[in-house]
Amino acid sequence: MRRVYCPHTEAEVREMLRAIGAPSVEHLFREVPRELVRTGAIRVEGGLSEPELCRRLEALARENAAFGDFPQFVGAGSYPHFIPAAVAEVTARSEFSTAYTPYQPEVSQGTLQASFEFQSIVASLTGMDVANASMYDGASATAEAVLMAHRMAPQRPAVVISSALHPHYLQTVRTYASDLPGMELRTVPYTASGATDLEAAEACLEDACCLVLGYPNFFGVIEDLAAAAALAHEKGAYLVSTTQEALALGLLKSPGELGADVAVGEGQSLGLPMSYGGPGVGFFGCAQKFLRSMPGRVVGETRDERGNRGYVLTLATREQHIRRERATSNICTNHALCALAVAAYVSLLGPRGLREVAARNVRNAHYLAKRLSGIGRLRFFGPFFNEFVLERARAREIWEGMVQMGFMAGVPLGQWFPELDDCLLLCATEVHSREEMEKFARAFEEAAGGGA
Amino acid sequence: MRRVYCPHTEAEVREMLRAIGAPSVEHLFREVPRELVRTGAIRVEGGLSEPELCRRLEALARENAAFGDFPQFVGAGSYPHFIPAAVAEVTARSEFSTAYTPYQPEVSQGTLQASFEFQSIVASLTGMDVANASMYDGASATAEAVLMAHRMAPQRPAVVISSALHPHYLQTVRTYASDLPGMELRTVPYTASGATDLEAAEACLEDACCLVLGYPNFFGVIEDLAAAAALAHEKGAYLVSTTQEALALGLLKSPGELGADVAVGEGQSLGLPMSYGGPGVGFFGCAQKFLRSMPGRVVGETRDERGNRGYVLTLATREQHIRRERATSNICTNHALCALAVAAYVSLLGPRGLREVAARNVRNAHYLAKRLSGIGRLRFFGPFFNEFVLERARAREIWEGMVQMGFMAGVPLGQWFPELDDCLLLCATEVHSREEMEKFARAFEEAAGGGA
Amino acid sequence: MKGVVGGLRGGLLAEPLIFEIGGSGRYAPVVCEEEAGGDGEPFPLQEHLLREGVEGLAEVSEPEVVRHFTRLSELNFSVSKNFYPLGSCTMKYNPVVNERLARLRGFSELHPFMHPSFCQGALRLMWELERDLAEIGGMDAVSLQPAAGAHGELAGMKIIRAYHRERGDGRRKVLIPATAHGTNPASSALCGYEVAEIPCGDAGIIEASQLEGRLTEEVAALMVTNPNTLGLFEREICQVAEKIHRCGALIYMDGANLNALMGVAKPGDMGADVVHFNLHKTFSTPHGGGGPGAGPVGVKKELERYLPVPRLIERDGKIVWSEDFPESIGRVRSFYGNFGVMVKAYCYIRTLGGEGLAETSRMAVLNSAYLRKRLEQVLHLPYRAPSLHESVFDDEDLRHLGVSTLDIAKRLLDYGFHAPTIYFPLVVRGAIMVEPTETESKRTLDAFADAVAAVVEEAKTDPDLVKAAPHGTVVGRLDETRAARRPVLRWRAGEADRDR
Amino acid sequence: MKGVVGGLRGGLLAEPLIFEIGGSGRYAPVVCEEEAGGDGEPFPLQEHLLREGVEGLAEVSEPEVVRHFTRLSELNFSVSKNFYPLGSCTMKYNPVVNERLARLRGFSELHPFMHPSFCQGALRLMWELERDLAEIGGMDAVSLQPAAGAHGELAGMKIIRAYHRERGDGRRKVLIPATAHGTNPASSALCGYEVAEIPCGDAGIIEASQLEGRLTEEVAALMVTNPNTLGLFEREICQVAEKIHRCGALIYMDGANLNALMGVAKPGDMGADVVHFNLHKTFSTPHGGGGPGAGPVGVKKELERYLPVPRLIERDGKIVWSEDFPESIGRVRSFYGNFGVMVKAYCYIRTLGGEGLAETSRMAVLNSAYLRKRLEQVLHLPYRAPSLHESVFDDEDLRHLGVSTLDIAKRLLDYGFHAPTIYFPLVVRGAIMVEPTETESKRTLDAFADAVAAVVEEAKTDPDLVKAAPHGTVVGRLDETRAARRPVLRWRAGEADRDR
Ligand SMILES: Cc1ncc(COP(=O)(O)O)c(C=O)c1O
Ligand SMILES: Cc1ncc(COP(=O)(O)O)c(C=O)c1O
Repeated sequence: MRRVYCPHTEAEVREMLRAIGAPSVEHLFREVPRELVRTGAIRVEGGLSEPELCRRLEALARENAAFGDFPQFVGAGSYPHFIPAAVAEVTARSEFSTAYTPYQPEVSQGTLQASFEFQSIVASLTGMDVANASMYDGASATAEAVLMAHRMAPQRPAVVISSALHPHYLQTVRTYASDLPGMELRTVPYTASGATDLEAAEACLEDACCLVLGYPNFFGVIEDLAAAAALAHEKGAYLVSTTQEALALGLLKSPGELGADVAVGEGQSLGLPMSYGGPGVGFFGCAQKFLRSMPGRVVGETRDERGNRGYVLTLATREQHIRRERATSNICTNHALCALAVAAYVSLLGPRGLREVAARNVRNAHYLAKRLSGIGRLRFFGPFFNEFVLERARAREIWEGMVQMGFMAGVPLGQWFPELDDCLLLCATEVHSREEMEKFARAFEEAAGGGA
Repeated sequence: MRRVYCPHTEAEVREMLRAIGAPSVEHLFREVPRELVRTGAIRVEGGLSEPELCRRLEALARENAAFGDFPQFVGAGSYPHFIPAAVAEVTARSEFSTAYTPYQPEVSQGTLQASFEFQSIVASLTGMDVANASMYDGASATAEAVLMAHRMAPQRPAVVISSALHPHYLQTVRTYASDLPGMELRTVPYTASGATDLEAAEACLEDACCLVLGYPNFFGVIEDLAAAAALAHEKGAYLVSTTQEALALGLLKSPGELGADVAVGEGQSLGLPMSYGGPGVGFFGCAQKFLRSMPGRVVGETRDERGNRGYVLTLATREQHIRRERATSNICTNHALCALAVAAYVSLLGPRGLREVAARNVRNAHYLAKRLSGIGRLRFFGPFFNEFVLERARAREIWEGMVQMGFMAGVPLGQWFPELDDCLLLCATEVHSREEMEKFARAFEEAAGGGA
Repeated sequence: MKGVVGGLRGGLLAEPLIFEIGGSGRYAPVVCEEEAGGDGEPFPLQEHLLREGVEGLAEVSEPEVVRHFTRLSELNFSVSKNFYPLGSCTMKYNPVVNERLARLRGFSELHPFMHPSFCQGALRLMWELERDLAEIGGMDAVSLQPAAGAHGELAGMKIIRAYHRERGDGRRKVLIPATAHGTNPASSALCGYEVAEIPCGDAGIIEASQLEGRLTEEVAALMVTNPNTLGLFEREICQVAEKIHRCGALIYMDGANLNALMGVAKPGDMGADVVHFNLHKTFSTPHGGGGPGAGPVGVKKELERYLPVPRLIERDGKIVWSEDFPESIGRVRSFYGNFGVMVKAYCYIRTLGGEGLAETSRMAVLNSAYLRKRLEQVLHLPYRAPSLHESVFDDEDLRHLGVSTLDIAKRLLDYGFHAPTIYFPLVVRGAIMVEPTETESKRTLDAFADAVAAVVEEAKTDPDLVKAAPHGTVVGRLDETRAARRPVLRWRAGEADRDR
Repeated sequence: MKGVVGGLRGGLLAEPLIFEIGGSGRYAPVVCEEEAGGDGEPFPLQEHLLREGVEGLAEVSEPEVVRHFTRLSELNFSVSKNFYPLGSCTMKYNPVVNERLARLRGFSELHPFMHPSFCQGALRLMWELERDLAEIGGMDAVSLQPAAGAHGELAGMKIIRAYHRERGDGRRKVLIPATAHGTNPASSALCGYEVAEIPCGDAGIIEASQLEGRLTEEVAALMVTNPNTLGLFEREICQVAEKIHRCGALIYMDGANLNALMGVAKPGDMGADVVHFNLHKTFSTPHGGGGPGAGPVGVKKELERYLPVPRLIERDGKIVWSEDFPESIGRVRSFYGNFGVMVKAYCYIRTLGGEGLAETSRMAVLNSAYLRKRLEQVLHLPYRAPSLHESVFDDEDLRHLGVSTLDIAKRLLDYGFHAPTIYFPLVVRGAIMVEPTETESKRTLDAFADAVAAVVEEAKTDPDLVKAAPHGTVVGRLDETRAARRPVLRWRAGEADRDR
């Protein structure tokens, strides 16, 4: 028997059995009923050697069109950004990647301090008082924010949520909220600007614990958070802001500055590859008042007996380990290594670099929008970050045609918004050169077969 | 001024100048004559940002046919072998890669112990008593071996060297030896077996300090080292064995066992990528009697004041740091990180794995030789490891034709051996599947336009 | 003699926060191409939308960033460095080739909305992984969407809820044994369930007899972990399952401990209707200091239609996503799950194969049995039934010395080992939960057992040494009460260097 | 209080040798494809050619190998972890992106005998790098072949020898200042030259007047390092060069210290006929714990024909190799040099450009001047002329305390810093040679200066503490005499665990 990742030789196995006093390895499983063992064998393909495995996986990888091999102008919650090599250098350190959750702080200061740095970065970017050590992704972070608002204001069971939110986020909130007693989800439409209809929101905020907006929203549009906050607060609800493109926070006013009570989102843009949609990293910031109602792990600063500064997991009484069914969330394993990547990326760029990249995103997206506006028309007039919605008859067909020509022309919106069936959501970031945008625009023209 | 890898801000530069008491940075260069400064500016292309740099280098890399994209059956001193991912995992650790030569042993036990392990591995593989911590490559290691033999027997100024040695090795020995008083290089021919003509060697060993053979030699042929050793020793010369394909030592009798006094070679096959010919790693093993005449760094075991085992650079009195012009060699920086890769590779495979891979090389090369022997003929009848010489009229043309068809059919030997102008040196290793060899053979048939 | 205890010496230095390192005005690296769109034109967004700049971020150079995090990494213990017998966490070797393969551009630089024709490689990998996990768990269908174990539990309990709801059944209770991991009750609560705890009897397992009187029409499910967190195989699981099913309830099986049973016995065969897998435990993907992981959820045929959307289906010889499952519980997150983690688990399965996975479980149990044998000579073992992949000791024999589980754990750090899981499961007072995994050698197990014996000896001869441990770490025992009482959860400019 | 000194605490454990870890019979990983050629047929080689098996290799599993070397890595100091002011070694930051790019398959998996049409990318990179280095050094042609600095010296001195030989000139002497690195005389000797040392005068540099009487017809060359190893610019280099040239000799310039002068002054303009570059110093390629490096050699026009073969030439719009240089000194190694290292140096140059390289040297000199200013307050500075990229102190002020340079160096390790280069250059008794490089921040320089000051203070108040240092490292001061007297250079089975 060739053992791949287990070091034992047959002689050692025998020696260990002798020490245990067991006649065989099978004997160790004597508590398992025979009838279960009879059908226990697994039939899966395996036994590949390392070179065979590499061949297999390389072949599978080649069947996928990696960014760069296939010009793409798609965002919609997962963004192509340039990641400095130093980020992977840091996250590939096996001291970080092969550690468990830092349950023994004295030998986990690396992870703990990096998490504390991540929390500080999230708090700074969102303009919030505090942040946790990460969530799974932007969608589940949004759902957890809604649950928290609900916990904080149980007497207000409704949740008012923008329909211009990323559809996956909205669907996730729906799933999380679906079994909570009395919780009712109300979606509000968007206007011709592409922003959430705040008037419509006002009408349904009466008994709501929170109003949830995307910032920027799914259409790339920069919502008027200040107005939304004023409205929500007037009605006694919290404002939850969720950001699917975290890079925007390097340039736009922070949700906190605009009055949001909770600011969550997806951090993939800040140093993580798209990786077919995961792992990214959810972030969760909020005002001080939510401190003991927050979901997820938090790292806090403290001292050792000699007065040295150190970091520990703290406020554990909120968590399932201790509180079990009364915990603020069920989350246990989070996305710590991804949070580390964010901390490294943001530190490499600094406030100036972040602003510079974010501004470049704005410029490129607007350049592309302008370039395409002869072929289609901008569906919304609101200010946008690095995504915009282009309307053009037969959008879905054009999109298919573009794929055949070797371009991803954004994502067709009809699948989620029947009323936007002729619309594509397009994105340009700093990785798109002007030349590539030109090429893309020409191909688009061709695929569309002429003017708008 | 944007500084890329220097952290200073303008304010810091000013602050430091103030502390120094210098009016400007230029002032610090006041000892440099003005006329030099006038022409000091450098005109080289630069200022690429990281993404631009990546694009540039990726484009350059794409212009090269990497192994795997372009079927290749070439060895000739640089071999395609499968390298387990664990090797790079280890050598990429920045503690290893960004350290200097271990001058402070107390904080360099990582490098030192790994070097000690490498030395032990080299000694085991070559069957020698001792080994040094690495040389630049197989060619310079061979040259250093010749110089050492010369030092040990200065009264015997001639060096007898096989013409079936890797031409680069031979040329390097020639360069190294060219200015040494009285040293005379005598090459001996090879026979129809592809092995060195030992009778011819005998004739010129009279006043020679050493006889140098390849094991296996450049043609892949396994020399009769035992006979050569007997011969050399009878004449009072040392036998130097040099191995360009170190994997062979996992299967073949060791040079030491066969009577060699010095066994050197190239370790690239044991865990290093081909990297267009470098860096590989030279290895240098020898009998105990050469201990204090060896070139290069050696690591030795010792103790600290509390009796703990530790490792240090030792026998430094041989070296240029101390002995300056009387040093045994001028080498200072060697190939320590490559030696680490060898230590990791050999440890991963172990003696069984090495033997298994080496045997697979033998099988594949013989399979290919047999397969091609209908089209060309084997030029030599001696036993071979993973390379062999195929003779076929218009070999060079066929080779060019194969390149156009997308195959590297070994390397044409005419460039070094006019008498072998119709010969190709072909190689197959464990990375070549039977299917690939079949494909290659069919293409070869086509390029050759039929039978031999 | 602090710092030279237990063989530990060393060169670790505390590291300042990244915010305390830089200087304001450091130049950031440029990550943009030279040519931009619309350069020269006025900036497209109005001033009032823009912030002044982000306060409180570090301004540091690349060399400083790399050094900072490299130094931080040194302050971490990791399974790449030494034995990490953290019970319930399955800290096995993480194959490095799998890391490399997950980074292949065709995987890592793949957009989740890529046209299905151009990501068949990724889709096939997921398709095969779904089927392999189903086979391993004895289930009929799998969703790879959940991001971690607890997330799998959420999806699974939602499925159970959807199942009952569809039958008009308003069952409100979930039975959970006291040995269960905290995520089990928390996930149930998140699905609106009430939790009814089954206390832990002398045998440490659920006895079929314990269900008497508990199996009302209110019971929606039993959540069970097998082997449970005491490392004990739930011997009566088949009888228990039968009773549960007979009352119309379902079985949720927490698969976190599957490393004990692969190729030996399948959850599906034990009666589990829903099970989740921890790819970051059993399937060797690294834990990352707390994720990302992946917690796929598997179900039996009759529950398949409730699985999260989107799901993979075959259409015209291609694998594509479909949302067309009207009874689905919906999504539990964006996109399709932690794909990067799935690649590694896929590699692991393809490397080991069915027989290799079975051998994995056999060796994991052998290692645990061997280590238990050695440790029970020095530690008290509250449940003496044969255990599988882990075993749980406690501090009963040490309490009279004033030495607690926490002290033993901290002192083990000085010996260069990570501590076992402590104070879990809750049913054991002062629990010390040891899981060695199959990738550790006998030599390592012996060294660890020797260290535990030495610490126990110290507890007897020099208890204060143990109670003040650790001594050889970069910081000493940290004040957790202080952290919780006056929470400092972020750095703020101005408060910098408060007390350094 | 050993182990808790100087702020150091830690968790380092000694690691056994890899040979002491495994068990005989461990399974090796399979690195072959399944299908082989000629399987089933008898093995093609005769038994008598084959060895029994290699004795003395480790038999370990993959997890054990990875853990072993990961643990060993922890025992290393590296510039990725902290300040490494090793004089003459230019321990600057090694950009990580360059490492990644050098690993691109098109570079790393490229066979050196690849047909030139299919490796134009590699050839162009080398072609451009040759030209860039020539421009930086003020030379006319460059060969990238030498593997390190000393190897470049060998090639360069061979070139000088070939030059004289071609003119029938049997000159046998090379002048080398006493400050020179040991490789200079060693390389000269290897070329059959006699070395005549120029003693070091009070100014620390070669004074033109010192050449009087030394410039005979026997002199083939002067080997000079500029700035020299005292960090001093050879102020009289132009006059010296003129004299040397007038007597028919050539100037070899050791470019190891080029980090002080890029974009400021070119060796070629100073009269150098031959110069070598250390890519692993000035051009940021990492040193690997002792290589691989690269030591390209540059020459003036009239020496170009002696450069090592093969050389790159342009033919039909393609770059190809040519051996057709009959006056060449030949090869100094196999293939074309350490290509993998060249890729990184190329990246570095393309990132910085001419102005960036100049700023690099300016900042390197600024850092050195600042650190010198701070250190001269506590250490004795024997040569007080303005120094450039490094400065050399000594232990004169400490000797009366019984504390030596070695003690200071060892004690600095306890403070978490690497020691400076010590006892070199030989002209300074007890030399302490400090080179900070441009990639270090003022904050780091200050911390180092503070540490040196603290150590000097300790030397006065508690000299025994310093003399017994280091205290916080995995091993204490090692017995080098013992190592040299009874050399143990390899592990042998049976001797295992001799004394552990
Ligand atoms: C038994 C058990 N169940 C569930 C979980 C939760 O898994 P995760 O941390 O992946 O959410 C864990 C892990 O801590 C566990 O040990
Ligand atoms: C001044 C000087 N010359 C030459 C060398 C030799 O360079 P290398 O070690 O690359 O052979 C060195 C490096 O140690 C040096 O500092």
